[in-house]
Amino acid sequence: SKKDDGQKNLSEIRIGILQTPNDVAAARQLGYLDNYFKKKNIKIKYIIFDSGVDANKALISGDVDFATMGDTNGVVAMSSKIDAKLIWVNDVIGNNEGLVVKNGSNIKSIQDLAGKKIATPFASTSHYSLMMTLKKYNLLNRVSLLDMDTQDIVAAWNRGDITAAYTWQPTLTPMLKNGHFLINSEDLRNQKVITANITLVRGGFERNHPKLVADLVKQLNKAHEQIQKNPKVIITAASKQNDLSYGEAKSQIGTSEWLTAKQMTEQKFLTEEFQNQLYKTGNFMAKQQTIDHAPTKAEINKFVVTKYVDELGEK
Amino acid sequence: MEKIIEVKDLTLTYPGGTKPTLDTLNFDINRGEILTVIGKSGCGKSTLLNTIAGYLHPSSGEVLLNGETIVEPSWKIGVVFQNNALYPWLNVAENIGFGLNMRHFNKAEINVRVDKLLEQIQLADKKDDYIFSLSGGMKQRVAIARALANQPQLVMFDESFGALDEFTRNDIHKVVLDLWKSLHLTFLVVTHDIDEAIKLGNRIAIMTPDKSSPMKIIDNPYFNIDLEDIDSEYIKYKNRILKQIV
Amino acid sequence: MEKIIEVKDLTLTYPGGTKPTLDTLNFDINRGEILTVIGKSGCGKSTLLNTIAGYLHPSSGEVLLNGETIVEPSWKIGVVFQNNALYPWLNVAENIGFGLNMRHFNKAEINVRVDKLLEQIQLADKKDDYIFSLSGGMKQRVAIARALANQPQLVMFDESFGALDEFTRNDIHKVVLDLWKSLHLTFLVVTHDIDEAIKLGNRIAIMTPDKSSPMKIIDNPYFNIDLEDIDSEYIKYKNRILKQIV
Amino acid sequence: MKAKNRKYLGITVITWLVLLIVWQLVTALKITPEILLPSPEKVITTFINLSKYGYNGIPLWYHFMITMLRLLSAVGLAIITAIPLGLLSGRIKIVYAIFDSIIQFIRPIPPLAYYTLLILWVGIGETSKVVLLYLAAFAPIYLACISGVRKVNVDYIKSARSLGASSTQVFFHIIFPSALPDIFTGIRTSVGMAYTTVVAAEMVAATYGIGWMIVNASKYLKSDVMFVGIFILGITGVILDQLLKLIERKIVFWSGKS
Amino acid sequence: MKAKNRKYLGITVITWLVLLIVWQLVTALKITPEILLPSPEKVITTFINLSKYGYNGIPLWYHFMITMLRLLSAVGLAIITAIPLGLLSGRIKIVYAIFDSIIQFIRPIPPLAYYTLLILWVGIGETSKVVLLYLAAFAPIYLACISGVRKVNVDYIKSARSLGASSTQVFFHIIFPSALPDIFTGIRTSVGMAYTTVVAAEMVAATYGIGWMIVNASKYLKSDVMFVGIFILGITGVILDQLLKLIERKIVFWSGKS
Ligand SMILES: Nc1ncnc2c1ncn2[C@@H]1O[C@H](COP(=O)(O)OP(=O)(O)OP(=O)(O)O)[C@@H](O)[C@H]1O
Ligand SMILES: Nc1ncnc2c1ncn2[C@@H]1O[C@H](COP(=O)(O)OP(=O)(O)OP(=O)(O)O)[C@@H](O)[C@H]1O
Ligand SMILES: [Mg+2]
Ligand SMILES: [Mg+2]
Repeated sequence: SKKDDGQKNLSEIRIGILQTPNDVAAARQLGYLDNYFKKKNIKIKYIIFDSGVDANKALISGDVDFATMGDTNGVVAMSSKIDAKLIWVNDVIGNNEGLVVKNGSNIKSIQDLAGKKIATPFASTSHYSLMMTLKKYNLLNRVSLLDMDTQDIVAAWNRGDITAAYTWQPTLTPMLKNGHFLINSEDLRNQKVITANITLVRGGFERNHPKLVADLVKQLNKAHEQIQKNPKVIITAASKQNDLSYGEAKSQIGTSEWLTAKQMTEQKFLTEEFQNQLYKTGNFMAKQQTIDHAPTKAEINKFVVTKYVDELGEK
Repeated sequence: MEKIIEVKDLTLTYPGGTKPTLDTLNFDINRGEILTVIGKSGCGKSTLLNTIAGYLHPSSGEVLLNGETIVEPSWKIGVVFQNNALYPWLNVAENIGFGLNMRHFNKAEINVRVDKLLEQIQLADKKDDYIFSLSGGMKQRVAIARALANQPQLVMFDESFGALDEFTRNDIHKVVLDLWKSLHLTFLVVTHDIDEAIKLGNRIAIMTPDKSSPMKIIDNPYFNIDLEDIDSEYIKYKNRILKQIV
Repeated sequence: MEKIIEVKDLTLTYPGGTKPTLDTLNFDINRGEILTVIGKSGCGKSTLLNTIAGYLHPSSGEVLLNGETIVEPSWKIGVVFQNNALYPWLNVAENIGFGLNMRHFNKAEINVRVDKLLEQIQLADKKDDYIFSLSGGMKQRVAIARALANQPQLVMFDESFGALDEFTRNDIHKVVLDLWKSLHLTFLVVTHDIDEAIKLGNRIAIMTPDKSSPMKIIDNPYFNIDLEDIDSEYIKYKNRILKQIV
Repeated sequence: MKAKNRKYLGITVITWLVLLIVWQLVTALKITPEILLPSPEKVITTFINLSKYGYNGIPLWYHFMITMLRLLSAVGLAIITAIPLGLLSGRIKIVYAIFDSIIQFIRPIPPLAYYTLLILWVGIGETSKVVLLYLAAFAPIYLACISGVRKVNVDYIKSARSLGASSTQVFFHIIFPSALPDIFTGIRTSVGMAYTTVVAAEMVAATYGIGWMIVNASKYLKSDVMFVGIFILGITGVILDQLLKLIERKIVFWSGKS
Repeated sequence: MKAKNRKYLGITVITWLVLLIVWQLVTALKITPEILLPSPEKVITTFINLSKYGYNGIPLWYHFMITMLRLLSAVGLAIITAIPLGLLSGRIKIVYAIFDSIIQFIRPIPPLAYYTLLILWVGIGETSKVVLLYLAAFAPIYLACISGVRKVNVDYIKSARSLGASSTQVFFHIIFPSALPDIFTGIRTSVGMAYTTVVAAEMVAATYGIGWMIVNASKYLKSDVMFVGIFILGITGVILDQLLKLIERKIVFWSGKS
C-alpha cells in the first residue's frame, strides 16, 4: 500500500498485468522477475486486470506499483493527473490488433463502412486506431460505434449484430476464420500512427525506490533482447504462462515490435517519437471530449521518465 | 307450514378431523320465520351455516332448499358475515348492487332496487361513500342490504352483530326485524348472545356437544320483547337456555 | 373512607381538537372499592383511563395518586387492555413476571409471586406455554395476573372482557371478584356492558356527553348479583342507567 | 403537530447542508485529490455543460429518456405478464406447481451472470437490454400477486359466491381488486429491482443512456461526470418511487383504511 | 390433504423433467449451436471437471466459499449497523430526520454506478467488494426496522410502562422483539439484494469467486462453465432463502400466530 512508500526495505512489489503473451508474461515464466527480486527478499504479486481502465483505478487507490496498459489509458492517466510515470514501452502494436469485416459482406473498402455498426472496446488502443482510421476516411460521425468488451464483440459478430470490429487477439482469431482485415495496426504503424502497450509506475513508488524501477525495466529489457535473438524461447515461455499453445501465442504476438532499450535510445523513440505520438493521441482524445484537456508537451515530458531506458540503452 | 330448508341426517367431518363436527343433524326452517341458533364457541354453528350456504359439503346426509339439494353457493341464500365483508374498493351503492350486477341485471333495475334498500336502511345520503368512512353499525346495515338485494329465499347471519356495542346492536335489531316484517323474509341468525337469540328468534335452536340430541329447537314466547317488559319469568327462561348450552 | 385517586377539575383536549374530550371532571376512587365506568362509545372512557394511567397529560386540572400528582406511568397503577397486550415472545410465566423483572426483583422472589398468581388464576399447568396457544379467556386471566404481579395500588380494566363470549366472560367475572376480595385490591373497570357494570361495581360512574354533569356516580345495590336472583327491580335499575347513558 | 413536522424537515435540510459544506471544505482544502472527489462547483459546472453540450455528442435529456424508456418498457412488460401469471398461480395450484419453482430458481440469480448468454441469444440491440431489465422486474410482481391472492379475505369470496358471482367473476371482481394493494407494492419493488439493474443493462453495446454515460465516464476516469450521473440516478429513483406511491394512493385508495 | 400435496409436488417434478428433456432434445438435434446452449451432459461433465480440477487452478469449492464469505460478511455488517440505526430512526424522530433522506437517496442507485468511485476510494481488494455488497444489503434492513418499529402495538408499550419498565427497557424488551419479524423479512430481502450484486462485485480485479468465474468464462465464451456457474448461483440462492426462512421460524416462532 501507499504507506510502504517511505520504507527502505520493501517486501513486496505489486504488478498489474494483462492476460496476454507479452514481455511481462515471458519474463515471469523465465524467472527473470521472481528470481531476480527474490535475491533482494522481495516478493512479486501479480494482479490481473481486464483492461487499462481497471489498472488505472488500482494505481489511484495505490493497490499496484506497476501496471501494464494500452497507451490510450496512459493518456487518460496523465490527463486526470494520476500520480504515475511511464517508464517502459512493452510493445508497439502490429497485426495483433485490426479492423475485421465478415467475408462475403459487401464491404470492400473502408469507405463502405458508412452507416454500419462497428464495435470496439472504448478507451483502448483499438478504439484509438479505429478512430484515426475513420478520421482519415472522413467517416467519424457517419458510422455507429458500439462500446463492447472483446467477448461481447465475438458474440455479436457470430450473431451478425455488427458489421465490423476493431479488436485484438485472441478475439481476432475466431473472427478471422470467417472474416478478414480491412486495416490493422501494423498498417497504421507504417503510416506513423503508433499504438503501444506501456508500463506505468506509481509516482510514490518511483520516487522512493528508483533502484527497483531500474531493476524491473532491466529484467523486461532482457525479454526484449531475447525475442530478437531467439523468438522461440520467448514465445514458448509466454505461451506457457498464459496457458496457450505455441501457435496461439505466436499469432497473438503477431508483428508487434518489442524494442530493446538500446533501440529505443538509438531511435530516440521514448524521448521524441513516442512523446509526439502521445501528444497527438492526447489532442485527438481531447477533441473527441473523451478527456477534458489535451496534455501539453511539457506535461508529457514530465510523464515519460526516460532515464531508466536511457541508462540501459547507453551501456 | 312450508319448509324452506330441510336438514336431513347432516354429518360433517373436517378433512383430517377424527370426530364429526356436525353429527346427524335433522331440522327444518319454515318459510317466513326467524330461527336463531345458539351454542358455545366451537360447537359448530358456523360449520352448519357454511354447509347450508353451500361453502362446505356434507360428509353424509343433505341439505335441501325448496326440496332441491344444495350443491354450491347461490344467490338464493344470502349471508351476512361478522366482519360485514363489504368490498372496500366499491362504494355503498355498488356494494349493495354487486349481486345484481354479477347476475347481469340492467342498470335501471339495479338502481331502483338499491335506492329502495338504501331508503329502508336509512342510508340514502351515504350512497356514494366508501366503506371505510362508515361506522360499524352503518357497515352492518349495508351488508344486510347487500344480502337482500338479490331477494333471496333465506338470509343467514353469522354473529353479524357481535362486534357492535350494545346501543348500536339494539338499533340494528330493530332494522332487522323491520325488514323481516315488511319484506316477508326468512332468516337464520347465529349468535352466542342469549338475549339476542331471544329478541330475534321465532324459534331458538340450541346446539350442544351432547351427541344424543345435538340440536334442540324450542319455541320462544319472548320474540321481539322490549327491554322494558323483562320480568323474572324472562330471566328464568333465559337461565333455562343457558343451562342447556353449558 | 381513604381516597386512592383524586380527580380534580380534569380537562383534556386532544391536540388539534376543538372541544375538550374530558371537561372539568371531579371524582375520587376509594381504597378497596371497585368503580365501574360506563358510557357510550366515544364519550371519553379510554381517555379518562389513559390520563389516570399517566399515558396522557391533562390540559388543565390534575389527577392525584395518594395525594401526589401523576406525571407518568408507573408500576403503582396496573392496566389490563381489551386485547390483553400480552407479549407473544414470552411464555406465560415470563409475561406475568415481566414487571418484576424490569424492576430488578431477584429471580427467587419473582418465581414465588408468579407461581402464586398462576395458582390463583388456575393456570399453573400453562406456566411454560406461549400466548398464542391459549384461549381468549386464559389470555385475559394471564393479563390480569401480569398487572397484579407488581402489587399495584390500583388496577384498571379497559373493556377487558368485551371480546370474550358470554360464558367465558362470566367465568372471568368470578376470577376478578375473587382476586379483589382475597387481595384487598382497588379496581377501576371501564365497560359498555350495563350488566357487567352492575355485576362488578361497588359504585357505577356514568359518563355522559352532557356538559353540566359529565359524570354521575351512583351506588349499586346489585353488586356481585347472581344471574338467578334477577328480578324486575333489577330490570328497572338497569333501564334507569341505560336512559342516562343515551 | 405541523410546527413539529417543520422542525424535523429543518433537521433534514440542515443535514444536507452540513454534508454539502463538508464536501466543499474537503475539496477546497484539497484533502482528497480531485479525481476521488470532485468539488461541488465542478460537479455543477459539469452538469451545466452536459445539459448544454450533451455527452459524447448526445444531449443529456436524451440519455435520460432512453434509460427511462428501457426501464419503463421492461416494467410494463413485467406488469402485463407477471400479474396474470401471479394471480393464476395464487389461485390455481397446478399453475403454481408448474411455474413457481422455476421463478424461485431464476429470481436470485444476479442478472450479470446471464447477461452474456442473453446477448448470445437475442443480440446486442435494445432487446437484450429490455429483457435483462424485464427479468429483474418480473419476480417481485409475480410474488406479490401470489401473496395478494393468498391474503384475500375468504369472506369476500364466500359472500361474492352467495351473491351470485361465478368463479370467473370472483376472479375479476374480488381476487383482482383484493390483490391490488399487494400488486402495487410488487410493482414498486419491481421498478426498484429493474432500476438497480439499469447500469448493468447499459454496460454492453450501448451508446446512450445514463447508465452507459456513467460506465463510459468511468473508463476515462471522469469522476465529475460519474457524480452527475449518480446524482441523476439517485434523484430520479426517489422521484420515481414517490410518483408510484402517489399513483398507488389514487388507485388503491382504500388500502390501509380499515 | 397430504395426497393432494404429493400430487402437486409431482407436477413440479414433471415440469422440470419436461424442461430437461426439451433441453436435451434441442441440443441433441443441434437446433441451436453448442455455444448458445451447451447440452445437459456437457454441463454435467463440465461441473464434474470443475469439481475435480477447479477453474483457473483454484478448486470450485474455494470459488464458492469466497463468494459466500464476501456475501455473508457484507450482510453481517449490514445487520449489526442497520438494525440499531433503523430501530433508532423508527423511534426517535431526530435520528430519522438526519438519516432517512440520505438512505432514501442512496438506496435506488445501481451499485455499478458507484462501484468505480468505491474502487478509487478503498481500492481493488476485498474491501471494495464487501462494501459494495454492504451498501446493497443495508437499506432493506434499515427500512424493515423502521416499519417494524412503527407497527409496534402501542398497548405493548403502554403496558410495559405501567409494569415499571423504563424507556430504555421498553426499547430493548418491547420495541426490539416486536420488530423482530419485520427485521427478519428485511434480512431476507437484504441477502437477496446483496446476492444480486455478487457478480458485479467480483467483476473487477478478482481472481476467484463464482461470480468472477462466470464473468471470466464469458470472456472466453465458455458457455458450459457459465451454465455451471449460473446453476450454482440459482440453487444456492434458493437454499439460502430456505435456510433463512428456517432460522426465522425458529427465532420469531410467534410470528403469524394468534
Ligand atoms: N377448516 C376447519 N378445519 C378443521 N376444523 C375446523 C375448521 N373450521 C372449524 N373447525 C373446528 O370445528 C369446530 C366447530 O367450529 P365452528 O367455527 O363451526 O364453531 P362455532 O360454533 O361457529 O364457534 P364460534 O362461536 O367461535 O364462531 C371447532 O372445534 C373448530 O375448531
Ligand atoms: N388520539 C386521539 N386524537 C384525537 N382524538 C381522539 C384520540 N383518541 C380518541 N379521540 C377522540 O376522543 C373521543 C373519546 O375517545 P375514547 O377512546 O376515550 O372513547 P371511549 O369512550 O373509550 O369509546 P369506546 O367505547 O369506543 O372505546 C372520541 O371522539 C375520539 O374520536
Ligand atoms: Mg362461528
Ligand atoms: Mg375505549
